[in-house]
Order: sequence, then structure tokens, then C-alpha cells
Amino acid sequence: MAKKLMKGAEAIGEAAIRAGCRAYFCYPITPQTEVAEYLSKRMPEAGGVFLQAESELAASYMIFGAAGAGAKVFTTSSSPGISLMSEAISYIAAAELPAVFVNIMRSGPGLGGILPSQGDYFQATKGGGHGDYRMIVLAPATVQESVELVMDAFNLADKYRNPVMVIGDGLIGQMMEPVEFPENYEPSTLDYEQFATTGKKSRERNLIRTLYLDSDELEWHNQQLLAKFRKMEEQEVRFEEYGIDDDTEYLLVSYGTSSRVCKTMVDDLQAEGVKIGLLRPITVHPFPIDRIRELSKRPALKRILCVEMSLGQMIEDVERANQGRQPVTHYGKTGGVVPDATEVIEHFKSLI
Amino acid sequence: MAKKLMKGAEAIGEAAIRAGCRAYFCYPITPQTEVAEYLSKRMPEAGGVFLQAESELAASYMIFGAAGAGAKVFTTSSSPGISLMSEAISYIAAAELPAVFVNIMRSGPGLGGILPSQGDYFQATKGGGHGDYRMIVLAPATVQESVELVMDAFNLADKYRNPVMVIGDGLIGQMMEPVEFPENYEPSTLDYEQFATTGKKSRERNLIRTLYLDSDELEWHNQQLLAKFRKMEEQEVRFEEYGIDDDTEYLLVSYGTSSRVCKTMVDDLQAEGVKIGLLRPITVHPFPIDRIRELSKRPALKRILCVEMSLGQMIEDVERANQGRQPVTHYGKTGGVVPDATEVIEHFKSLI
Amino acid sequence: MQNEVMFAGFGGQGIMLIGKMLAKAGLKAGLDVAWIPSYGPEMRGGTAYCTVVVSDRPIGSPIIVHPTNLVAMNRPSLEKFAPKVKKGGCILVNSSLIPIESGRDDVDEIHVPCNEIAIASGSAKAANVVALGAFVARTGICDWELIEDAVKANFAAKPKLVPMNMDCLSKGAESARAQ
Amino acid sequence: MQNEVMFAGFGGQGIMLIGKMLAKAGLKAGLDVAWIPSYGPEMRGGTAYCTVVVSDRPIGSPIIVHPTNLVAMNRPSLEKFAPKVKKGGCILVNSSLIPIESGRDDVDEIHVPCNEIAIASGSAKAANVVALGAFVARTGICDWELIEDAVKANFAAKPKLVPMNMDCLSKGAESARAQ
Amino acid sequence: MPFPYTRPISLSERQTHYCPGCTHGVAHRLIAEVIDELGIQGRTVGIAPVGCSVLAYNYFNLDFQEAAHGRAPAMASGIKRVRPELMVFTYQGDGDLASIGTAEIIHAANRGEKFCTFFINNAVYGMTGGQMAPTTMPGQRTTTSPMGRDVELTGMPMRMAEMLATLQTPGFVTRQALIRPKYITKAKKAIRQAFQYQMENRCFCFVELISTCPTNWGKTPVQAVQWAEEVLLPYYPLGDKKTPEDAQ
Amino acid sequence: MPFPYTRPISLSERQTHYCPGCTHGVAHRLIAEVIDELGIQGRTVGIAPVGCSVLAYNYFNLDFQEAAHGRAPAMASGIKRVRPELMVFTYQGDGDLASIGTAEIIHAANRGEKFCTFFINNAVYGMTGGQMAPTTMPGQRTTTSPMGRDVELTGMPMRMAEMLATLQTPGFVTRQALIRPKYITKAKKAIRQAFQYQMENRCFCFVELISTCPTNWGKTPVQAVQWAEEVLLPYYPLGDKKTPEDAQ
Amino acid sequence: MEPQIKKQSYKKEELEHHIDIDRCKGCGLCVEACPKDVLELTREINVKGYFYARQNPEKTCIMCGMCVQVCPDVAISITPKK
Amino acid sequence: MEPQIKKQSYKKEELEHHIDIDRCKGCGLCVEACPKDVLELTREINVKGYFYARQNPEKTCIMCGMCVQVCPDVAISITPKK
Ligand SMILES: Cc1ncc(C[n+]2csc(CCOP(=O)(O)OP(=O)(O)O)c2C)c(N)n1
Ligand SMILES: Cc1ncc(C[n+]2csc(CCOP(=O)(O)OP(=O)(O)O)c2C)c(N)n1
Ligand code: SF4
Ligand code: SF4
Ligand code: SF4
Ligand code: SF4
Ligand code: SF4
Ligand code: SF4
Ligand SMILES: [Mg+2]
Ligand SMILES: [Mg+2]
Repeated sequence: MAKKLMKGAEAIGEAAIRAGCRAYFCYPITPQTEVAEYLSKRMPEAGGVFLQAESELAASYMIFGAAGAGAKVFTTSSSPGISLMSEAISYIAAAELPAVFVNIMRSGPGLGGILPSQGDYFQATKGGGHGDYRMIVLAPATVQESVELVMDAFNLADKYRNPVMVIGDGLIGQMMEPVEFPENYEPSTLDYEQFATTGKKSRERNLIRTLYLDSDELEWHNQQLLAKFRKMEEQEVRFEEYGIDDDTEYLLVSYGTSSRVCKTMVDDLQAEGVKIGLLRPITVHPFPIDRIRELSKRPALKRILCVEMSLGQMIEDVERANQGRQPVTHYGKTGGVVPDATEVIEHFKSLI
Repeated sequence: MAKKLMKGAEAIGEAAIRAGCRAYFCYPITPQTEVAEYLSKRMPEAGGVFLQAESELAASYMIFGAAGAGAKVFTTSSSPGISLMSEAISYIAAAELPAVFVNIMRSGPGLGGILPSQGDYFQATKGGGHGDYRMIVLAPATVQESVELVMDAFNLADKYRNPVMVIGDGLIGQMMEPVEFPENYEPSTLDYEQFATTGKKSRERNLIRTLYLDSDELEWHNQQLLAKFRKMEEQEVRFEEYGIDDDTEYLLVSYGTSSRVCKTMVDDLQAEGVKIGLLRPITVHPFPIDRIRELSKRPALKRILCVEMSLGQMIEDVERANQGRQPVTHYGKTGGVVPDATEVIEHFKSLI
Repeated sequence: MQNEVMFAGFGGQGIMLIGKMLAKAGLKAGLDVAWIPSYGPEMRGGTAYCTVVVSDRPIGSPIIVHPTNLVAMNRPSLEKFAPKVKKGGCILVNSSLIPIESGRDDVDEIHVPCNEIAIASGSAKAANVVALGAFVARTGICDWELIEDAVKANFAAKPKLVPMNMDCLSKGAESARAQ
Repeated sequence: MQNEVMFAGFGGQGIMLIGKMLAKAGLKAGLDVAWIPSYGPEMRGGTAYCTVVVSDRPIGSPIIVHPTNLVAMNRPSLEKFAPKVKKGGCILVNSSLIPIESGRDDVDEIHVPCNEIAIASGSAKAANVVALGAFVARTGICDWELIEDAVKANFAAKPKLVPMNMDCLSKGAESARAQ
Repeated sequence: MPFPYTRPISLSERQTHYCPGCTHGVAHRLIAEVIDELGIQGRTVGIAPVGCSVLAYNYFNLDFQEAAHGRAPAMASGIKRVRPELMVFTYQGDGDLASIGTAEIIHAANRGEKFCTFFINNAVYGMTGGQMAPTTMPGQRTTTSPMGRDVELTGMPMRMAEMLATLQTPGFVTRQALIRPKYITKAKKAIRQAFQYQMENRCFCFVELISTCPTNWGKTPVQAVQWAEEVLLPYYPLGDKKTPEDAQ
Repeated sequence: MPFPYTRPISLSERQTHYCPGCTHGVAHRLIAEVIDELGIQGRTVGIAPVGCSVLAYNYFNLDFQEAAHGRAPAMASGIKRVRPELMVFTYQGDGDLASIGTAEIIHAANRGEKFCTFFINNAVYGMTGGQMAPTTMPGQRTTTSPMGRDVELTGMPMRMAEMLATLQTPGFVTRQALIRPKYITKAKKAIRQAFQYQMENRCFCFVELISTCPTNWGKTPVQAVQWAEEVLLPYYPLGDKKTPEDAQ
Repeated sequence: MEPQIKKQSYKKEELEHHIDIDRCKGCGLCVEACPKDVLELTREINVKGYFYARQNPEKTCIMCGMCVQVCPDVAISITPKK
Repeated sequence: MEPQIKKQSYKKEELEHHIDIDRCKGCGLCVEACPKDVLELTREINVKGYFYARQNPEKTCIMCGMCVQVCPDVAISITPKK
């Protein structure tokens, strides 16, 4: 298929359709309302459900209901809207239902601004909602990758029967880049009669619930969840390395849009002879702890710099990986301006 | 003053009154509805405002409004209810307003159960809401300490003009213990005319807002917040050490109700000659990273065990502190049953 | 010394209340105390229990799996909790509703027909206070005046009920001493 | 080689649109492209701008502070962005609305009366397409057929508008070549 | 009601945890009977609220989802939109529906979602131990209105059926009661009507059911029925507030 | 309106960011004039919504709070409860008030909170670029109802004033319009009445104001006024829906 | 259309009234509802500890079903005699 | 009671009609509202790029205030002549 120029938000909408999703519930919020606008046309064409809910809260519970009834569903929102969905995300994880949430992050806290940010890393990876749940969190860096990861997100949601989140920043949502959709894509399938409320017919009834009044049962339930979360950690870690070799002295860790800035940085600095490389987490949860730990042990390594559009969130996971071996510092912006390579290079040079 | 036997939830309500709080907005949820029930009588007596809101969401925004109008305010809830407040918490932090949130945690995720849990550690410490904000999170272990920390919470909220959270588990809310209220307590004061919407009169108007459309302004705002958060980290770390000395070989890290179990464990095991001690974070954010790091460097130390009623959340902060020096493991329960000392001792012995 | 008492029965039998009375008496005695309820939607109807911990030093973990003593007001409670009581402790069995024994031979077991005694004193509702009287008398867990004060204080708002409850308290004690 | 063009002007001048057309032409040429808009509540009314990056290798950071070229459709845009253009780049000034020069002497600066040309061709609204034609002709950033195709494709749904826009495109090119 | 009177097959065999005399049980039976009578057990999905009836899913022998507090109508909307062939109902208390879930019920009704809501109005928060609800009567004592509901501070009880009936989207909105055989018979008819409209894909259906909470009202079951009749029914008048025919 | 006609002092000098012809500006002026006339500038607190008027706080010279989307009534309740001497008003759009904030406005009204709400109904989500609102007219095209609002799928436009007027708690509920001098004059009277009731500590006051959004309606300002008059006003009839006197 | 359960008619004498005493919670609503005063609460406790309801054998049940209607615990059934 | 702003009466001749052209967004609402057709939009652009409104000097303004009422940008004022 030929590449098409698409806005990130629209590409995300189309990717969902290609992944077999036929139900989308949403509430408008900048900078990703274009997903809704796109799907308000596209979903009905594809025979699917488009519904603008009265709020993010309602949208998230429509997702819950529809997922429980055996539908591939997703929603998209941006930071404050995701906060309003956090109760539902906890519920959906507890009920072990597949669902995809996309957060096109804007700058916060509070109403903040509408410009790009990566300030919801903690919320996404450590859980904005209550209780012990985790979810796979995918962080695309380009529009093309958004397409791929959104499609993967549906499969992972099915695989684990767990919510999956895709986080991008406002730039990912608003930018246009060439995209290509996989041909003959086979969406994952689930046997909904096994668990979903499709009508009991003559089978045993199915029940979607999250209440476990009996503490043994709840303990058991949580241990089941834990087993799933561990499996995710074992099987789903994804990252990209760019320009890293045995002699690498400086390691950048950065995801999403920031990582693109870092790639340019690596190109420019390597051209100057600086031994620098980038590790780009693609799953920010599960985080590539092991790989970063390995790298931190390399004798040539001298320092790690985390670049993230936040006051410093991902750095905590990098610190856990690094275990104090290398100096780890953070460079970030939070006003909504994506840092440009030159300024980060300058910052980097001030460090060494 | 003589000690009085009080239920945790009621003691928390009374503590707020003693701290000068005269406005409470809430929505009922087990296991802390007794705070509301207590204050529905007590607040009017004290000339304050008691209002049961239509939801946690509404309660959290009543808090926002009232704090913005220059009142000492607080709310109490339990896990799912706190998830519903996460948008507001981010807003209140962004607006730099003082407010106190109490989370009497129940077991999750989802509706879960109503029994004690510590499963909202991440939500409390890393932020359930969106964007870069942090708050001081206090974790009492007894009803008496709940009183003290709730009172402190109001002062800290005023000091930093930032939300402060107190987390207890269902046991703290439901248990009765003897309590004593400080006499002649002087609640903190703020000059509300400086920032609150008390009516402009003839001064410049005051504005409570969180929107910063201009990226430079937002960047500056976030840097201001960061400075505050750093100050909290420098000035507010609190913890208790129990049975730790230079020869300590085994370190327990545990907060809240779990830490009481650990104290009994330390007593019992020390009686058997085991060199074990407990570090109990009182502020789980800012976390006593430095102190644990120091302890992890002691030559005698052999291992760290985190005890928490969760699948393992606080352990991430302990790992960051420990930097790989000692084996760090987690022991937890999530069904709602507080572990008893004997079982944790057994677990401990299986480790060494 | 730390002493733990578990009170258990149906919801509605006033289990939580006698636990609180004992805790208050303990507090008056200058001891550290904790009262830990079971709670939940099962409150109404199902089993209700609470544990009272009384200690002469600060109480560590208030979570007691093996209490020193048990006051069992109905049969399911006895069956569920009797095996957990520490050796040498005391088990009080409300023989009005429990036709069986605990099956333990390493504890001090007393059988008190609490409901009958209470009815005789004027109200079936006061069976819990009978049990409390019997238990305190048998174990001497706190001074008798203190528990009397606690019961009186509890009914301070309804003075009419005080004499009847005091009667139940001492009848319980008599019954226990008689065994 | 990577080439960056910033298009800037009032909201409503069709700035975003000509950026998209150029990006599409670049894509057709087999290059990697990115179109990065400014967005926000200022969209209507205030300054609007977008950046188009065209490159023969994968684009790294799409965030361009110093673009190679600038197409300035109104005065505030020229004032704001002209100083940022890379040395040796091209600055197109819509002289219909901008009475001043960029003040740069290290760039290729052309002045095109876009609005006048567009009005002459039949619609003031097409001033943006005039600018696009002029810019592409001047810089040769992509083959002329490709940009023609992109403009045609854009108006495919309203075929009546195609001739007028094609006219504007080539008038723009003429004006640029004439300088 | 199926005659002879036997246990409907859409009820499970489980005994409920409801307090003696609590009319939640009556609502359960009526709904199950109607489902049996209409023969739709195999394609009906219920949604339980958070409230005393959170465990309703244990008492119905149907596919069921358990909602978060107040969000059942959003969940039902999600279910019904992706599987329109299912017969979907929510079962919600007054705290759930009239307080925290206000926005969700109003918007589901206004969108004309094709499901049924059974709204159990017992004028109190049952499950959490008797706090004030938006439906609590003036002067009624609850654990959070210990001196009785003060309408100066908290307003008047909300009449959800009347409010929903004002929406322009066609719908079926009625109020019935779960006490006294005469009202119960009518309540069943209303429930049946609601499911029938749903089977015809007609409209959103809202059946408010006045219920008792002897435990939190501090009354015996028999007194509770009396209080409901004497105090609640005058304020909450029974009958249809709106039918889809009105719109035509 | 203060005559001679001059800029009210309760407005700041800032120029608004509103689109040409957007009647948000008219609402601002009327509110400011009333505040001036009543002499309450020094004790009035406004609450801005999230919507095009999020920056309202820049245009009023008053103490102001900026709410989260839909939550202004909860914030106003918080403010008014702790400082009853203040005159508090919320200023909210239809997405803000009738969609995400439904529960908050209904419960504030039902509790009889003593503040005023000015509800700017422009039948669309202005700020986010023209999505469908609960108040969008049947067949009206928006960016999320590209074929026009389909009432089969999304129901009929919501009449908030009529719905709130059904509540039993006394209140002042009215609908006015921000177009045409004749309606604008009445709108101002209603705003004035609302503040007066608040000054008397009487009741919750709700003033719905039909407004235009030329930009997202795809119309010129003059066309927008016509469309509002011809299409909106028949569906949203102007006038008082409820006054506190009704309750007596 | 789905199969619907058919109503049938019986004579009173062909019917049997049964109370499942273990489901009964002794609420007394049936006692109050019975137009013929047939029902009463016993002084005996069932497995769950409730004083359950029963028919007074001295009175005559007319099989009107009022008790069935009001019983929240679906403890009463009226079925054709076997 | 708080001080209230007093209304005063003027004759038309004592009044002055003024349009702050830099506040005007050229929406044309005043033009439409004027009963005397006094107002028109210019072809001149103000600082913000709008074709602002002005009074046609050939027509006579009756100081009725209709234009003030409808102007969303509070660009028009009518004040006593100095
Ligand atoms: C988000 C959230 N808030 C609060 C609660 C606590 N809660 C559980 S049930 C309930 C109220 C139940 O009252 P109602 O809906 O009237 O049902 P009833 O028990 O009276 O049948 C509340 C507040 C909760 N589970 N979740
Ligand atoms: C929680 C949340 N959800 C969504 C948004 C995005 N948002 C901002 S304004 C708005 C709607 C505004 O429409 P309306 O209230 O009608 O005001 P108008 O702009 O039309 O005056 C939305 C959805 C947000 N800021 N916060
Ligand atoms: S508490 Fe009330 S509503 Fe809940 S089961 Fe008991 S009587 Fe019924
Ligand atoms: S978008 Fe609409 S509501 Fe917003 S300022 Fe423009 S015209 Fe007014
Ligand atoms: S069927 Fe009628 S007469 Fe017989 S017991 Fe029941 S209510 Fe009484
Ligand atoms: S109504 Fe049912 S539960 Fe109540 S007493 Fe009669 S049989 Fe028993
Ligand atoms: S005051 Fe009246 S007559 Fe004069 S310009 Fe304005 S509208 Fe026209
Ligand atoms: S109404 Fe106001 S803004 Fe509009 S054209 Fe007239 S003066 Fe200008
Ligand atoms: Mg209720
Ligand atoms: Mg609007």
C-alpha cells in the first residue's frame, strides 16, 4: 500500500479500525479531538459504533460495558480526561477486560496548556487508579509507529485481557507524517462466549465483576493478576537502541517525541566524535530495566541523561535500573515546547 | 488532657477540627464513612460547614473552590473515591492551594473489597492525576498518629500551598485506640487576602487559575512548582527507626498498619537474637531515600524486606534507595487481611 | 503483659459494644488498648466479631490471629474461633445458644446461659452484658469497678437501663464464679 | 538533504493548507516528510504557522527552531520568524500585506504581492496558493508537476475551483521567477 | 406473574443477603418473572450497581455486569450499542442513580438508549449504613443528617422520574412501588411494559420503584411499609410520567 | 444598563479573544453592568468554565476562579458555603454545563445553593472546534455529527432550564437571549434579578442565555443571529421557567 | 418471538401453599398482607436464626397469592397439588 | 446596601457616540441593529486586521443605544459631550 500523509490523531483512528475495533466512545479534548472527528465519519462507514459520551467518565464506563459484552473497544483523550478515567481503568483491569486507552498528553498539571507534554508518565505506568493493577504502556515516536502500536495495543489487550495504554504527546496527535497500514492484517480474536455478557443462551451465565468480599478470593484474584503482570514484564518489554555500541560513553534514555530529538542529537554528536547512544523505551511499562542495567555496567559508560518533557518522572525507573552505577540526570521541558536538539546538545555539553 | 478511646475515622474528624478546619465536603464510602457521620454533628457545633456532595468528584471541586476562597478544608474517602478526585488534586496542586485529602485505603483494584489495603501507594506518591505535581503523603500507623499527622497535614498544606494526603488503611479507620489531642494548639494561618477570592474590595483582584496558554509562562509556573517539590524533599522527610543499630543485618521497611506488624516482628526476632530493625517511613512522599541508602551501605546489612499490603509498590522506592547493594524483596497481602507477625516471621526465616 | 479477647457472635447481639466497654475499662486502668472490629456488608446478619487488646506496654501489631481469650455468643463463632485461642486462655460459651463444647482441653472453658440470665433480668438484649460480666469476673482482666463504670457510662444517656444492665453484669459474674 | 519550510500568517489565510500541499508533493517525490502545525485556541484569529520538513533520509526531530525557509503571509510572522531562518535559506514575503523587508542579507528574499495576484485571478482567498507557487518555483524544493498534482488533488472535490487555483499557482511562480 | 406462583427460573437459588423485609427482593422477583414470561433469559444482561444490590448478580441467573458506583447507565449504553440484540437493564439505588450517577442516567435517557433502568428508591444509602440520599425526605434522620434533613441546607428530595420525563427524547418513565400487593401488581406491569418497549427497540425505559430500608429507617419491616405508604408515596406519586406514545 | 453607555468598571480593559460577532462578549458586558449597578464588585467572585470563555477571568475585573471542565457549580458551592457573604456566579457553556457538568449543576440547583449560574447555550462546543453538544439541534452539522445530529442515535437537544425548573427546591430559572436589543434588554433584567435574589440570600438562580457561535456554525455574525432567532428560539423558548415566588 | 410462559387456571382446591422456611427471614410482611389472617410468625428459629412464618392450620388459605406478592425472599410458592 | 450607579437623563444633543475602532472586530452586528442605518463597515483595517465599523456622517444618529446593546466587544460608547 502506498504511504499516505496523515495527521497522527486520524492515523490512530484508522489504525483502530484496521485492528478490528468497531466501537469508540469518547469526549472531545485538545489535542486529540481529531480522532473523534475522524471516527464520527469512519466508524459508521465501517459498520461500527461511534458515540460521543457526556464526559470522559461516562466514556470510560461505556468502554467497560462494551468490553464486557465482548467488543474490541477503545477511547482516546488527553491528560485531564485520562485522570477522569482512572477509576474505570482500575475497574477494567480488575474485571480482566481488554480495552485500549490512548492518551495524547498535554501540558499540566491542572488545565495547564494544550501543547505537547510527557507529564503523565507516572500516571500511565504506576497507575492513576487505585489498587494493584498494571498495564502495558506503549509510547510511539512517529505517526507510523502510532499506527503500529495502536494496532498492537488491541492484540496485547486481548492477549492479557487487560487495558493497554498508548501515550503520545500533542505533537504526535497533531503532526502529519506518511503512514502505511499493514495489508491483510489479521486482528486477534477472543472467544467471547467464555467470559463476556453476550446473553447466556443455554450456557452457564457469564459474570463481569470486580467485587470480592471474601478476602481469600480477593487474594487469589490479585495473585492471578500479579501472574499476568509478571508475564507482561517477561514477554513484552520493547525498546530501540540507536547508535549504542561497546564504546558508548554517554547514554540517552528517552521515549516518544523527545527520543526523536535525541536521535538527532546522537547523529550530530557522533559526527563530532562523541560516543553517545540512545535507548528508546517503546514500552514504558514494562520498562526496559534489565537492558538499561546491563548497559549501566559497561565499563565505557560514563553517564546517563534522561530526556523527557516533564519535571523528571521516567528518571526514577532509570535510576532503579542503573543502581547508582552512573550519574543519572534529567533534562526536561514542561511548558509545551518540544526541546530542540541544539538546546539539549548544549545542555549535554555543559554536563561533561 | 485525658486519653479518650476513639475510632480512627472519628479521631480524624476531630483532629481536623482541632487543626482549625471548618469545612468538610465528602461522599460516603466504607471504611471511612464514620468521618462524615462524626462531622455531620461536630462541624455545625464548631460553626463549620459539613456538606455531603453528590459525588467524590463534586466533593473534590468543592474543596478546590473553598480552598481558593481562603478556607481550611479537607475531605476523606477511600480508594475508588480517591481515583475520582485525581483530576481535582492535579488542579489544586496546579492552583497552589492548601487542602487535605485523607485516603482510608480499601482493597482493590476496581470495587475490590472493603477491607484494609495499602494498594494506593503509587497513586498517592507518584500522582493519580495528570501532569507534574507532587504532594506530601503522610502515613500514620496508629489512631494517635492519625490525629497528629492530620493536624500536621493542614499546616503542611498551608506551608506549601499544596494538597497534602494522609493515607491509612481500613484498619486505621475502623479501629479504636486511646487518643490525646494537643492542648492550646495554634493552627497555622495564611494571609488569604494575598491570593484567595475573598472579594476584591479595593485591592487588586485575586485569581485562582491553572491555565497557562503561554508556554514560557507555563514553564516558569512548573519550575516554581518544582522548586516547592524540591523543598519538600529537603525539609519534610520523616521516618521512624525501630531497633536499628550498627550491627543490624536485616532491615524491614514498612509503613502504616504493616509497620506495626513489623515492630512486633522486630521484638520477637530480636528476642531470638536476630539482628533486625525496622525503618518506618512516616512520609511516604517525600520518601526517606537518603536514610535507606545510608543504611544499605552499612557493612553489617545483609538484606532488606519490604512489608506492605500490596503486590509491591513501595519496594520500587526502596530499590532506588538501595541501588542494588542488598537483596530487596517484598512481602504483601492484598485480600484485605492484615498479615500477622507470625506469618511474616515465617516468611522472613524462609529467606535467610 | 498483653491480653487479647475476641468477642464473636451474630450481628445484632451487641458484640461490638461489650468489646468497647472492656476497652474503655482497660484504658481507665492505665493500659494501652485497641479495639479492632470486623466490618463489612456482612455486619447485618452474618458473623460479627471484634478483638480487644489490653497491654501494659505499647501495643505493636493489633492484628491478633491467636487471641488469649474468646467470648463466643453463638455456635458458628465458637466453631470458627475456639481452635485459635492460645493455650491457657479462657473460652466463654453462651450456652443459651450453643449446645456444644469447644473441644479444647488446654483452656479454661466456662458455659454461661447468657440469654436466659438476661431474660430473667428483664431483657433478652442484655445477654451481651451478662457475658461481659462473666468474662471479667472469671479472668480478672480488669478491676470490677472499672467494668462497672464502663457499663454505666455506656448507658449514661438512658439512665433507666442502667440498673438492669448492672444486674446482668453481676449475674454474669456470679454465674462464672459459680463454675 | 533536509529542507524545512515554515509557513506563517493569520488564522484564516490558508497557511496550514499550503503546508499540507507541499508535504504531499514531497511524499510523492519519495521523500520523508512531516507537517507540524501550531495549534491552540489562538488558531482562530491569532498567528497560525506550520512547518514542513522534507528529507531524503528518515526525519529525526521534527521540531525545527531554525527552518531553512520561511513563507511569511503577514507582518507579525515575518517579524517573528525571519531572524530564525538559516543562512542561505529563502524568505518569501507577501508584499500585499507586508510593507517591510526581513532585514536579513544572508538569505534569498523575494517579495510577492500574493493577495493582489490572487484577486486578479478571481479570489482573494487563493493568496496562499500564489505564495506556494512562488516558493516552489524559487526554491525548486520539489518538481513542479508534483505541486500541481497536490493542488489539484486538494480541490478534487470542488473541480470548479481547480483552474483558478492552478492559475494562482503559476502566477505565483512567474512572479518569483521574475525577481 | 407466572401462575402457579413458583420461583422464576431467571432467579438463582441463592438466598439474598438483604435484611428481613427489604423490598429489594420483591424487585428481583418481579424482574425475573417478567424475563421468564417474555422468554428472554438467554439474551438478557443485567447491570448491578454499587449499593445493597451490588450482589444482585448472584441472585439472577443471567449474564451480568457489576458497575462502578453510579455508572451503570454508561455501561448499559456501551453494551447495548455494541450488541443491540441483547435486552439490557440496569438496577440502581437512589444513591447510585440520583446522586453520583446523575449525569449518566440523564444522558442515557436523553440519548434514548434502548435499555431499561429499574431505580430502587429507598430514600437512603442502604449499603454504607444509612446516609442521606438526594431522595431523603425533609426531616428524615440519617447518619449524615442526624437532626433530620434540613431542606434549607440540602434542598428538597429529588423526583427523578418527573425530572427525566421532561426530556424531549421519547421514553417510558413511570413510578411504582414495591409494597402492598396492589402496587406490586402494577409495578410488575410497568416492568413488563419496559421490557416490551425494549424488545420493540422503542425507547429508553425508566421504572422508579419505591422501596423500603427497614434497617436504616430504624423500623420493622411492617412499619417500614407503612412509612413508605404514608410518607413517601404522597411525595413520590405513582403512575406513568411519560410514555413513548406521548411523543407522537 | 448605565446610561450614558460606557464601559462597565467590572470589565477589565483587555480585548477579548472571542471571534467577531460571538455573543459571549454581550453576556460579559451585561453581567459587568449589573455588578456595577448593584455596587457589588468588591464582593463578587466569578467562576470561569472550560470552554471559549475559560479566559473570562481576564475580562472581568473581579476576584475569579477558573474551574475544571463542568465543575464550576461544585466550586461555587464550596466558595459560597465557606463565605456566604460573597456574591458568587458561575459562567458556563453548554458542553461544560449540560454535558460533563450535568450532575454538578443539578445538585447545586437542588441543594438550593445561593449562587447564580449564567449558562451560555450556543448549541455547540466552541472551544474545541465545533463538536456536538447536548444542546445541538436536530440535523445540525458539527465536527462529530458530520451528517447532522441524528436524534435516533443521540436524542433530542436538552432544555436545561426546563429540566432544572422541575426541581422542588425553590429557585429562579429563566431563559433569555444575547441577540437583538429587545432580548438583550430582557436578558439584563434577568441577570439583575438573579443577583438580587442572591443578595437576599433567596435561592439558586439559573439564567440560560442563548448565544451564537458564528465560527463553528459556519455563518457570518449576522447570519448566526438570524439562525439563533429562527432555529434556536422556537426550540428554546425564552422566559421565566420558575421563580422563588412559585414555591410560596 | 421468544417462547412465553403460559398462564393456566386452577381451582383453589387443586393448589398447594408452601413456605420454604429456610428462605424465610421472618419479616412478617406476608402476615400483614394475608387477607384471611392465615399466616403467623413462629417462635421457632430456622437455620439462619429467624422466626419463620407459617400457615395457621386452623385458618383457611384462599390461595390468593398476596403473601407471594409481598415476600421479598421468594420463600412462598403456590403450586398444583401433585 | 451597596452604592448603586444612578441613571441620568440627557437630551440626544448632549450626547456623543463613539466607536473604539481598535476594539471593533467588524462583526457587523451594530450595522444590522441600527434602526437609522447610521452604521457601516469600512474597507479599512484596524490594528487587529478587521474592517471596523463607523457612523456614516451623512446619517443622523438618534443615540438609541441599539448598537451598544448588540456590540459583543463593548467597542461603542455613548457619553455626554464634554
Ligand atoms: C466511587 C464510590 N463512591 C462511594 C462508594 C460507597 N458506596 C457504596 S454503596 C453506596 C450508596 C448506596 O446507596 P443506594 O444507591 O441508595 O443503594 P441502597 O444500598 O440504598 O440500595 C455508596 C456511597 C463506592 N463504592 N464507590
Ligand atoms: C476534563 C476535560 N474534558 C474535556 C476538555 C476539553 N474541552 C475544553 S472546552 C470543551 C467544550 C466547550 O464547549 P462549551 O462548554 O459549550 O463552551 P463554548 O466553548 O461553546 O463556549 C471541551 C470539551 C477539558 N478541558 N477537560
Ligand atoms: S440496608 Fe436497607 S436496602 Fe440494604 S439490605 Fe438492608 S434493608 Fe435493604
Ligand atoms: S468559537 Fe464560537 S463560542 Fe468560541 S469564541 Fe468563537 S464564536 Fe465564540
Ligand atoms: S395465599 Fe392468600 S390467603 Fe393464603 S396465606 Fe397467602 S395471602 Fe393468605
Ligand atoms: S414475607 Fe417471606 S420472608 Fe417475610 S415472613 Fe413471610 S415468608 Fe418469611
Ligand atoms: S445609537 Fe442608535 S441610531 Fe445611533 S448608531 Fe447606534 S443604533 Fe444607530
Ligand atoms: S458590533 Fe461592535 S465589534 Fe461588531 S462591528 Fe459593530 S462596533 Fe465593531
Ligand atoms: Mg438507597
Ligand atoms: Mg457551547
